Amino acid sequence: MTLTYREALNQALREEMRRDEKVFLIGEDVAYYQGAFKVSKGFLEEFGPRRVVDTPITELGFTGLAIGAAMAGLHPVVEMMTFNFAILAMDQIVNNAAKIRYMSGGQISVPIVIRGPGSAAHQLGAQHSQSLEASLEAWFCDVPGLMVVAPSSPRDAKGLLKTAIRESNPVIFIEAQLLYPTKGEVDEGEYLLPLGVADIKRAGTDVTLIAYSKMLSIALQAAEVLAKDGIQAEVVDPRTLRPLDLNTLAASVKKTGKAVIIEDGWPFAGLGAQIAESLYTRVFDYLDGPIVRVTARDVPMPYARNLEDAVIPDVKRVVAAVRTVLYKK
Amino acid sequence: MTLTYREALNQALREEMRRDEKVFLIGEDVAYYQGAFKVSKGFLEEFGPRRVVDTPITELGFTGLAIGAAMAGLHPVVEMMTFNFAILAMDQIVNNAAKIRYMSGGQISVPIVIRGPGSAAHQLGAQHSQSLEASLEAWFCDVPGLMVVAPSSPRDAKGLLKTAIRESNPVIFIEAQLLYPTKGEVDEGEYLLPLGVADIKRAGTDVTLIAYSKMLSIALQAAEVLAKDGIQAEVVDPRTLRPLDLNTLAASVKKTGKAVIIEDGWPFAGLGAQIAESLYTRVFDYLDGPIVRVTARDVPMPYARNLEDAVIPDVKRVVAAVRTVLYKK
Amino acid sequence: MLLIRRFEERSAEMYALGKIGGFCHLYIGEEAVAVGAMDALRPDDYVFSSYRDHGHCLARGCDPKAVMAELFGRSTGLCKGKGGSMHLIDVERRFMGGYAIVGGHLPLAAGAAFAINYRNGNQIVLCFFGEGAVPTGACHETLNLAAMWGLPVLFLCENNRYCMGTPVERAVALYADVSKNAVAYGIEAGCVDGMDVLAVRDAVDKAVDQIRTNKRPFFLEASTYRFLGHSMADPSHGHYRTKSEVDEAKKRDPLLLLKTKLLDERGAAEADFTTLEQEVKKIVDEAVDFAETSPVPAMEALAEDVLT
Amino acid sequence: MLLIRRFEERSAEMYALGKIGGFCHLYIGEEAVAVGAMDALRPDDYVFSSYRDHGHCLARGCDPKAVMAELFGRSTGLCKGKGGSMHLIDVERRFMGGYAIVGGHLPLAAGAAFAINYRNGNQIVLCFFGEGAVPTGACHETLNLAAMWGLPVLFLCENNRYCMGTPVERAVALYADVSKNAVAYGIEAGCVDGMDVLAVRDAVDKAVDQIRTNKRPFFLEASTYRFLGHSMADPSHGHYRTKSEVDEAKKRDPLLLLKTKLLDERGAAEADFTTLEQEVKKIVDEAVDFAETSPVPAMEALAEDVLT
Ligand SMILES: Cc1ncc(C[n+]2csc(CCOP(=O)(O)OP(=O)(O)O)c2C)c(N)n1
Ligand SMILES: Cc1ncc(C[n+]2csc(CCOP(=O)(O)OP(=O)(O)O)c2C)c(N)n1
Ligand SMILES: [Mg+2]
Ligand SMILES: [Mg+2]
Repeated sequence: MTLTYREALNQALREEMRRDEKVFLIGEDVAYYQGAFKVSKGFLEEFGPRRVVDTPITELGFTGLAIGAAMAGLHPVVEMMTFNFAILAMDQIVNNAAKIRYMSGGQISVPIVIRGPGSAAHQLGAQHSQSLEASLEAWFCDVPGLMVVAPSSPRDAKGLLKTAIRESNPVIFIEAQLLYPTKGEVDEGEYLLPLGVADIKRAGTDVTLIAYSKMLSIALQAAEVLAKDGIQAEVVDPRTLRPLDLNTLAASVKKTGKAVIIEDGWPFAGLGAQIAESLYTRVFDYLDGPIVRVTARDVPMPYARNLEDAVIPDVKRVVAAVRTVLYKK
Repeated sequence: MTLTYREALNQALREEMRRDEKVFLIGEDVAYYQGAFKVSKGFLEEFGPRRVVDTPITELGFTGLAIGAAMAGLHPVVEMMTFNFAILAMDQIVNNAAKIRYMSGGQISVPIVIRGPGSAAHQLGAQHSQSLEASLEAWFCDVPGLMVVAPSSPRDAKGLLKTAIRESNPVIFIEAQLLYPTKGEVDEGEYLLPLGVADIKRAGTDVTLIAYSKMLSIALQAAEVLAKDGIQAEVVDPRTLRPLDLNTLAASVKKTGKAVIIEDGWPFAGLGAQIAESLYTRVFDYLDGPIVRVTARDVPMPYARNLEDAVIPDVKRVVAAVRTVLYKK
Repeated sequence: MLLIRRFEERSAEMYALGKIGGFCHLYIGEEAVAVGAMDALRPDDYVFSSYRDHGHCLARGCDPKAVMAELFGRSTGLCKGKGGSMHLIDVERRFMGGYAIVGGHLPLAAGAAFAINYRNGNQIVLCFFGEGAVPTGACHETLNLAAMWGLPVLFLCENNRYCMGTPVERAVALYADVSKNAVAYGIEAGCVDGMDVLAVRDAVDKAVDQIRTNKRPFFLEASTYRFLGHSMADPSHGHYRTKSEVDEAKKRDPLLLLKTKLLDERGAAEADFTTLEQEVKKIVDEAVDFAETSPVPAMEALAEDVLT
Repeated sequence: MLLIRRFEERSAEMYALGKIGGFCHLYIGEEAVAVGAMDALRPDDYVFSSYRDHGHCLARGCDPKAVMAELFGRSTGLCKGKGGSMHLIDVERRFMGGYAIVGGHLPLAAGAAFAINYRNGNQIVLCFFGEGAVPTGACHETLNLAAMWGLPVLFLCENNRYCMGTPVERAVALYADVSKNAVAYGIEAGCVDGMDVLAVRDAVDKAVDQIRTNKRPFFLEASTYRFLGHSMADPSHGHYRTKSEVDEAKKRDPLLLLKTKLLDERGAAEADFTTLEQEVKKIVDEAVDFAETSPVPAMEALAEDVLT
């Protein structure tokens, strides 16, 4: 079955809301407007305003409210209109959602999914674009008590979101704005995909490309370009960023001896630094040379299209990085 | 002259407020109460309530207000009662302080210092302790447009704070709660220390220990223990975390071939990952084996003293890490 | 009230001995609010509190042994020693916890109320907070949601006139009537003498009835005063308030007020109080003994309870 | 007003042609607020705005050429092409910028006002925001500070009845009188017909005078309506409002109201409007030409302006 990423998310959420009365959706414009990106299309009609809840612009307030509802036994799915705005809710997410279970000595769980589009769209400027969203990934990944998921395909989006909603821990589920309209094959019928398991999206022997979310397609395109030169890249998608499936990543790098990590966040203290550091620690002796990271440029996002294009990793930069690790020039 | 870390900060701030009428201090309980940790002792008396401003508990509001005042040409010093609470002001710091200069094409600068104690104290529990404060370092370091400073001694505290206040860019200045009462030598008279320059706190040849803020003293103590075994550790304090003085760090590691990074933040996606990754990239061929990180344990901070002690890096763990990199067992 | 008072006096001693660590915010002087308010609740109602939570926790009926053990950081503590003074949690009694970020628990309380409505329940949520939380964005975002969605929350503002060292006059614009902040959302509000436990009980009784019937939040301001410093690290007076102000306030000690009333109007005798003191002392002694003799958490506990 | 209207109509065309990218929030229907308000300001007063900032920027007298070039992302733009539609900034005119995080610029505006008082100046700060910003914590924390500290800010709430797809009734508890939110801080508040440019001018004039004299903030709600979708990505009607509602509102088009008044009461002639249209068309044509022929930013610009 071919679905868009958007439809896959819509199905996952719909199936889970049908399955479990405790699941509800809350966020800005999720009900009448059907979501800023139409992920909740048809939900108000099917589930009514009790379970599809529009909020005012109060990310701290409604995220905290959803956490409280989860503490009282419901299973909220919070939509961040975009993950940029989650920065206003960081206190609730980090100090409450992530820590309450520990602080209470295991008495209270916080089964909640916080989802919405992250990563850059086009020309939205410094306060609405990439840098921060992609960096929030790293920030969330830093926090024990959270799980962080970032699917790159419709199939993963559906299977992972369903699993996330069945988790009894807080899950940050980061979608990619530019992927919503993209299509892909999705399994027939109901299926779940496990959190914490990476996926080899393309097998190869010469170099390992590690990428997730929107950057995965850049990695796959780069792999095609490289294949024409006889270079077989293995493309690994961690899918879950915390906990990271280091075993799968390390096995690939052990095999190829070379790795390139692609991310669209800021370079300094981005998630790629941790992925690289983990790999160095695990497979240092198998590495032919340093791992190379391809990241966004170290600037706030500029508006002008030509500058913006230069900020975000593209196929050319990935191919160049691969050539660097291959020839160590 | 011997001063405590607290007195050094008090002097720096006082000298700068005397020097420049545009500098003022704002935060919770900074005036009448003289600061939760008494850093602004005597300020209300000397400078009056116009320049020493108590605020209600509204970190987002008063930090944003200070940023606005900086945009209009003043030079605010914002005190976070502790850096835990800065999580509520992240939107203002990241989306406004850090980005306005870029968004405006260079028209507006935001000369502001945001300072206060970070890193763990004792038994403050999950919402008031370490994990987050130390991790906020990594989060701030991620953001282009910010500078991040974390002094480890009275001398550095004074010299760096004075420089930070003369910067025309936003500076995050992270003090260490447990260092306030510690004493050290401070230069006579007025002096400035440059941002972006690391400091070799102890020379050595066998292994490089990288540590800052409160962890520096742990590193120095570990170096003493190691010296008894004939192992000469070089202890490097980055002092400024963004921009990081990679040259000094790399030169040391090039010389020793071995590195241990000590930080009291959470391990996954902490700043140490970036420091390690930068070093691997820069001096891969000089490294005898993987860099080892000593970090806080990957849990929210527990209250019980014995558990808390197990969370934060101590001398024993640092010494053990050094033995690992030395013998590669 | 007496239990809370004596329990905390002993906690202060234990703190001085280094048996209790970290921040420790005592509730001494404010006991009437917790005791009066809790009396109006059913066992299935929810309670949320701030870091100044010992009194609320005990008034809700949590075991003083487990509370003291938590303060000692022992494995038998209410939260296995992981929460500490500021994060007392007892789910069985629907005591949903103390929280240390000022204002941060108000959205949580609204969320529990949301869950009640979602399930068509008729419980209510009692949410304690200091007047220092009133200016926070978290408070206002919550009040707006609670008002719009008809959430059954009693917002109980314990106005002890100081946010740490900052008097309410320099924290809240309309400080003379903090409850004005609720009126802007169309939330019904009232004020009560927080030193008079019976007055608190009556006011809360009425408010809770109204909430259960109308499914609307209510904002109650209780005027109170803390007799000690902000936390154990803080002297009771000094830079921000005078000794005479504190002494003046102590004349209206809630325990004294109640005692006088019981003696004068309800026919109680001095002897009754002696007996009560003895009973309470026994409970507190046992709590300290229990804490003292309980083991510290095992090292394996460190990594437990992060995820399910 | 006509310039803003025609400028934005042309912007919409340019957006359709792909010359302008990103989000683009048009102000069509709301022009009277910006124009009426700006008239009351001095050149040394400060202005802050949200992402819907084209109208405010032009009304403040910023060069239409530089504004259009910014929308095109050219190096000659107001912010060298780095800010874009949502972040128009012109420091020379003390137009301190459009901001894209709802509510996020209110504290900045208060900060500029703080700086004015700090220096003993008598400028004021005009801060525009939508009614969607009213429930945000940022708004309330700011109102409280502004009230307590006597900050000279005019909080000008442009209530166009929708926060994207959410009607104000589902965003603000006391939606019928949004300015109630200010009264809770003791801030004087008023309401004005935002479609009537002369009424806006009068109301703002009065408010600004009062602010300068009393050194107190003021909260003014202007009732208005946006004729188009929330942004270029959004249809003008559909899921959240009906075509007939929009058509009804258009009968009170601020340009129409003013024109009628000028024709009926001030002796203007149709011909005057024809001339005006021509003049405005010329300005807009020139702006588009200028933008079109300006270079895109050089690659070196990418890393510039991050730090000083
Ligand atoms: C967001 C936040 N900022 C600052 C603090 C530090 N702090 C702890 S208690 C307190 C004062 C709170 O006063 P109030 O709400 O009146 O409660 P009280 O202590 O009087 O019970 C402050 C500033 C905090 N815990 N959280
Ligand atoms: C904090 C935050 N949350 C969400 C958004 C997304 N968003 C952009 S505009 C908008 C609606 C704002 O409505 P209003 O304040 O009334 O202004 P209007 O668009 O009507 O001018 C929303 C939800 C945002 N920009 N910032
Ligand atoms: Mg108080
Ligand atoms: Mg609106």
